[in-house]
Amino acid sequence: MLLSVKNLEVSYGNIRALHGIDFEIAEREIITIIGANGAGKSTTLRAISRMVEVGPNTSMTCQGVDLLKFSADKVVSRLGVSHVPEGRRLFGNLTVRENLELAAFARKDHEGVKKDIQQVFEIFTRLDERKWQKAGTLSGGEQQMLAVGRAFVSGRKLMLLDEPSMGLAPLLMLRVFEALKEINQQGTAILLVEQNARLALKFAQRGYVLENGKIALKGEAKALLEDPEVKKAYLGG
Amino acid sequence: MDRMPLIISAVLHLILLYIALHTWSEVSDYRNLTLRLTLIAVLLTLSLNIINGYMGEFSCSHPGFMALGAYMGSVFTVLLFAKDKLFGPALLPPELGPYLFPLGLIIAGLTASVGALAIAVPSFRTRGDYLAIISLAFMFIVKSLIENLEVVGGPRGLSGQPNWANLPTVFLVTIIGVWMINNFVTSILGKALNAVRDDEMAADAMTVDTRKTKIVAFMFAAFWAGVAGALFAHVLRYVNPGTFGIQKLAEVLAMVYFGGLNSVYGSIVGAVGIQIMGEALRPLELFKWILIPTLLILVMIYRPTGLIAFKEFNLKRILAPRK
Amino acid sequence: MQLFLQNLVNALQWGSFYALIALGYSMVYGILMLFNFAHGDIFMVGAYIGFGVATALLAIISTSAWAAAAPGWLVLVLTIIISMFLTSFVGMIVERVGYRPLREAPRASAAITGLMIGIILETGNLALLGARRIRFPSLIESTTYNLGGVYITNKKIMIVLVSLALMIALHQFIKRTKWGMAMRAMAFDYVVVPLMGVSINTIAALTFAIGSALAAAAGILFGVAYPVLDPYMGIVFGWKAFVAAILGGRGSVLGATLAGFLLGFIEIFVAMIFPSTLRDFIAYSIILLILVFRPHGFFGEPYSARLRL
Amino acid sequence: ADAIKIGINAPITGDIPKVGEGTKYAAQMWLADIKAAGGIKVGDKVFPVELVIEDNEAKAESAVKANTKMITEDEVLVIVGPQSSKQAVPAGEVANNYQTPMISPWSTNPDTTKDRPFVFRGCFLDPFQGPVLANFITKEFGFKKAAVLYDVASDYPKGLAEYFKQAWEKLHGPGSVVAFESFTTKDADFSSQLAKILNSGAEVLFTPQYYNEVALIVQQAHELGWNKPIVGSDSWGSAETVELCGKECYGLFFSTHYAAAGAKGATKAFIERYDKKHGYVPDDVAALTWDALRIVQKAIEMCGNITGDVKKDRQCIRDNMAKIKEFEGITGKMTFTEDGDPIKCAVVVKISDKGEFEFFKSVCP
Amino acid sequence: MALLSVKEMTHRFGGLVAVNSYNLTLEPGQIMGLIGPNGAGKTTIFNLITGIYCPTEGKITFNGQEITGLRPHYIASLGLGRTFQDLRLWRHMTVLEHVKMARYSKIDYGFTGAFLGTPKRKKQEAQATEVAMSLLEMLGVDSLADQVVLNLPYGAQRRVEMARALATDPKVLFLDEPTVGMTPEELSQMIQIIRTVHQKFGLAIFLIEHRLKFVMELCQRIQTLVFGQVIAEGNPEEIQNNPKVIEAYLGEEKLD
Ligand SMILES: Nc1ncnc2c1ncn2[C@@H]1O[C@H](COP(=O)(O)OP(=O)(O)OP(=O)(O)O)[C@@H](O)[C@H]1O
Ligand SMILES: Nc1ncnc2c1ncn2[C@@H]1O[C@H](COP(=O)(O)OP(=O)(O)OP(=O)(O)O)[C@@H](O)[C@H]1O
Ligand SMILES: CC(C)C[C@H](N)C(=O)O
Ligand SMILES: [Mg+2]
Ligand SMILES: [Mg+2]
Repeated sequence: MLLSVKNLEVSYGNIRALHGIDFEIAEREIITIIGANGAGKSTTLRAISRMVEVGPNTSMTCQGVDLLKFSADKVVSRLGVSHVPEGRRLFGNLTVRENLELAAFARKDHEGVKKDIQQVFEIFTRLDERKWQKAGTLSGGEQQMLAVGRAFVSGRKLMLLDEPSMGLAPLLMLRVFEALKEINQQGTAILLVEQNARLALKFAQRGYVLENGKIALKGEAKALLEDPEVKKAYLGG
Repeated sequence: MDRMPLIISAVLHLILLYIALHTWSEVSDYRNLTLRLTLIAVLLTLSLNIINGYMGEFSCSHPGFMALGAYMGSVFTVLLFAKDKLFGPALLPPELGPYLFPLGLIIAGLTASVGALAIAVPSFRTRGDYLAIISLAFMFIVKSLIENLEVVGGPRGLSGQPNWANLPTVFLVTIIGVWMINNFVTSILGKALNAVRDDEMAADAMTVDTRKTKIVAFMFAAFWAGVAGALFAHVLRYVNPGTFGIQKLAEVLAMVYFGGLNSVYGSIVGAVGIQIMGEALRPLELFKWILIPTLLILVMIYRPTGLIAFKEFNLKRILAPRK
Repeated sequence: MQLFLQNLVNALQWGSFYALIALGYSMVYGILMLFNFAHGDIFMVGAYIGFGVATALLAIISTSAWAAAAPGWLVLVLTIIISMFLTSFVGMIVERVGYRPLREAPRASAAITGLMIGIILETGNLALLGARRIRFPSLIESTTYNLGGVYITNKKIMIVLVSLALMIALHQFIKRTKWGMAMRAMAFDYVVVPLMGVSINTIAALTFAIGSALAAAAGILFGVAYPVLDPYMGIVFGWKAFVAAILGGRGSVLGATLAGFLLGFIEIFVAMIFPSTLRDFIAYSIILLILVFRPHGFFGEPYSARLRL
Repeated sequence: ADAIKIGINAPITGDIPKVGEGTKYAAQMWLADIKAAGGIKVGDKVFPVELVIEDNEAKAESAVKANTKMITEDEVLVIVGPQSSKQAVPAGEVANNYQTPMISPWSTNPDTTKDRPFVFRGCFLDPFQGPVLANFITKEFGFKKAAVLYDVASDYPKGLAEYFKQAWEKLHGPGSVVAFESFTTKDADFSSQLAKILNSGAEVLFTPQYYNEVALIVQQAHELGWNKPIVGSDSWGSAETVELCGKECYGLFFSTHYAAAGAKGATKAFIERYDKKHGYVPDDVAALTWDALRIVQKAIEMCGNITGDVKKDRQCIRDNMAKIKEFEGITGKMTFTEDGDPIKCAVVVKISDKGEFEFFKSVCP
Repeated sequence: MALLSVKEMTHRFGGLVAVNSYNLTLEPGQIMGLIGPNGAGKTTIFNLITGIYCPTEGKITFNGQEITGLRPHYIASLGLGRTFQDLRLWRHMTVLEHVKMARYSKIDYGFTGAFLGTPKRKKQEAQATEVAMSLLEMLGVDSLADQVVLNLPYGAQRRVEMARALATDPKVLFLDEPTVGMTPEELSQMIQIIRTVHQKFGLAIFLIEHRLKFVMELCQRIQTLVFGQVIAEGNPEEIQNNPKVIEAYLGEEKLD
């Protein structure tokens, strides 16, 4: 297993957001976690990338080592787990290129970095044209591409994606997902969190349904798409 | 509880409080002085909390407002009612003085309010850090202005204020101040400060007149700072411009943030706490100034918005019989 | 004309200090969004450390024969380098105890912490070294050149040059290196910085270290120009640097530099033209007016960061 | 018998801690003497003495608070301090209101004692010092045009600068003070003002500044090409002046309360004793504090009886203090005027080539 | 006469033309939709009409009165209520305080009332509370009245924002992506809510959305904006089949 999470618990102050969930991801796999607002999807991703503290009984292993031993920046630089946060969060004052270079901050293989950045520009040709533009002035879709590109450069084992479709026009959304497919084919496992459950389940191989901080359902993505409960609650009848 | 008894009960409690304070301060004039300065600090802290806590601006101008009030109040009383080196004999019979003293305080407050326009107007266009600098500049301007005004003694200061700021007066003014400020911050006009702080654009879109809100906040806060300044001048019976500088600023800021933002309680606790610590730790001499800051740092670390932040001052709840 | 030129020279030197201190201030302010009210006192500590280092170096020189040949400027350069290094640790300690625990807290709280750390540094100095003021050793012989009635000293030239060199070095560091890039990124949105594999703590500590090192350099240059040190010497500089850093616009090296020099120029020239009692009054009125008409400083973004509550 | 309590109001922290230190050390030396003698002998009883030292943080309001505390809480009989006029003027008001005798050793501003029967001082006044210096410069150098550089935000320099200007213009006509330049407390760069002064054609620069600023002013003046005399006032009278200023200050003159170098008799004994204990020559403030305490001691002794009734004892001490005639202090002979000011001679001191304060001449009223 | 009309409105940010010659007529009670790719200038149009920005060119009239360049709080008090794309709630205020705050312009107890607490103030505050509570009830969040919004789930926050906008007594309601981040279930609830308030208050509604299902179901007319320019305007049917719209915005495959 690439990543396996056991009994993940997270609290914000005295509000418990996740009540002990388990899941795992294999190499090169695409899985998705769907759920309503506030179900705890983003929290799950934040827990993996060590942006929030987890409860005492939680255990997470990544590529066989204890993930909890790493700090947030080391999860990226040592374990190759990258995270595309909710709302993109680009560095608007840096240029497109600088955003990508920063993502390679901890990497020592300069040749590799160069190659990866080049590849990002190949996947997202729009970004290539805008290399020297400040990221803050990109349109929403371009920003999402750059956010994905950044994660592509910073870590290639596993990519955590938090609602990449949010606020994107339908056309752009498709383009981003096509790129994600391509990245996956190059060997990166993907953990996708989405509001847009239909899209997510079409895209992923397996899925988990999160409800109020607990896993309510899990299974093959195709099966979930057909599941009447899921249909009713998340796919709009 | 219905209305009348609440007022009566409040008044009774205040009388009790006054009696307690009075008795305590009878022991020595030093206690009396400390008490009066503490009450003034409460007023000052609370008025700063209106801007820094309720409206969320980092204003550094309070010593300036205080100075305006202190000087205006002093000029009023000294010119009219006291024989003095600077202004010569009293213009009005000094017996009248104590009755007109409240008028003097109001004039002092209003002067500070007018001064506050110098910050309120720029605050339409800029916020946060830049406004902090504007307010800091204002403070330096006021200080330098007074230093250059020979009529009020320049850097040498102004003395000879009549001894009218006795404990009952200071107590009463502080109570009125706390009451009015509390009234204000619980009204919709006052809550608008919070709205402007948390999201100005949303406030605007929800019909809140943000400019009016800012002007009122600055002027109202400055008014009480001015009143506090005038009281301060009459308690010490001497003021000089040097008093209203960076040190004073650090002091009030510490009180506001120590006690707690956006909270009437907090300001009372902050002002009283720091004032008492300052006096009680006198024997430590130098080390007092290591201990108090350390304490404040700890408060900031463990309670970043201050000891009692975001707590509404609810008279009913305080006075209601506890079950 | 001659008076004007003389004052121009003076203003350059005076502005260098403001600019150099404002830079350190602006680093912390721009990147961590903190009002580091302790910065003025770090400048003071830097000057004292410089004093200690210089005294020690002079002692070494006086005892060993081979070192006695060391020229004054070498001692000065060594003093600056060693003190910058040492003071950067002071900055890192301040960050560690005073600011790191408050990273999630409202900015104003951190400002208060800074204020308090400043008081502790001042009082600590007083407690440690006693009430006497200290004379900074004169490391280089002062020579005065008379250029057509304008007096320039070698110290003045040196101070302006060293300051400019440090400013350019900082600018290059921030623009060209990946550390600088990380700092700029952090200035924009520090929450997601770890997701790039960059440790926030490292960058924050580095920021403080650089800021403090600059303050130390300023402290030593100050000691060379105005050789009287006292524990409260940093207060006024701290607040003026605060003014300059923000006037320059958030996180802008160029802005802070310009604003620092501007402040120096205003002070010197106002005193030249007007009665000098009115200096503060006029100088701050000018600043107030600048901000009224340019509400975001020189290079500030059109939004100003709110106090997070 | 109950101990006699004496309050000391001194700036232990704040801007001028050195002054606080000198005050404290002098007071402790005095106390040690008293202790050795078992106390102060009043009439036929010997009273132990207790010092209450309060820090005024070099702030006016703290000085007021400290005085109120010592008077009403500690019930001291008499207060020595505060030192600088900034604190002494407001604090004197408190002492006078509470009818507690107070003597400020060092405050030279007239307002400190004016119309305050309970307030005394141990030094001469600025209206005296200003003309002394003006006359001295005129006689000694024969100059006609003077420049003044002073801190406008601090009452002592500002007051003295003005008295000097008055006196100078009286001697040489209006406009003879060709530059009257100011700065603000904590400034370190005076180049702009000095450039103006250089340009004004002044023949001498008078600067009534504290010792730390003296060093900077003198050095910067020299760097700007000033090579004429610079004259100072009693605020220069600290060992630190030379320590901070170094060679730059050699050969300059200032007026003060006593000259340490070449002192004789009791003054010399005091200096040596202080130096031995604390490792430096005492500043004038320490000497004046010493004198003030001895005046207090004398007044207490003259009382003949300490009743334990604080009010009565205070009145008695005040009355006797006012009566003191020809008191032989280490800073000169003192007799108080109506206002409680001693008529004392000023000393003009030259900073020698060894950096010592050399007695140059003495000017008596 | 139209309730709200915008004529030839243009807005530039520096060199960028964010909105170009934009026209709009909105009749009372009409529900109008605005769609378009990210960055097309939709939010900017809202900000221009509600006075947050002042248009570079053009004229906006509401109820026969020209409102171009007036201050936003005044425009809002005339009857233009809105919500924000990125939920602009006041972090430290309770739900009830939010809604009461929107009654600001309806309050006239003045400073005497604010400082001294007159009976008039008591009465008006009580009225405001009453109005607020009834709105909260209508949106099903009355049980949260005393909670600070920061701690509420997202869906509840959206409702609070809606209640707040309604409390200004709007005649036109501007909704900027009201369903961002909602599940289909929540989405249908939101449709219900919008229908209810539309009927109950007889509001005109102008809304921005990316969720086509939502737009098509609610709106009577739709404008499509691309690069600050309206490329198509019509009823849902026409828009869905307009080739220009498909090319620039919808794409070939229709999702959702
Ligand atoms: N910083 C925070 N402080 C307090 N509570 C939080 C914080 N972040 C999230 N929560 C709470 O934790 C729960 C889970 O939130 P999370 O953001 O993980 O949900 P989500 O499934 O990603 O929702 P969305 O679809 O809105 O992104 C929610 O109840 C939320 O209110
Ligand atoms: N204050 C501003 N200053 C400069 N440019 C701005 C500003 N606000 C918006 N823009 C630019 O104007 C264009 C239109 O932005 P707007 O927010 O109106 O788009 P939108 O249609 O609402 O997009 P989305 O669907 O992503 O919300 C964008 O290119 C944006 O970058
Ligand atoms: C500077 C010192 C000599 C004190 C001065 N005499 C004063 O009155 O403040
Ligand atoms: Mg989420
Ligand atoms: Mg938008």
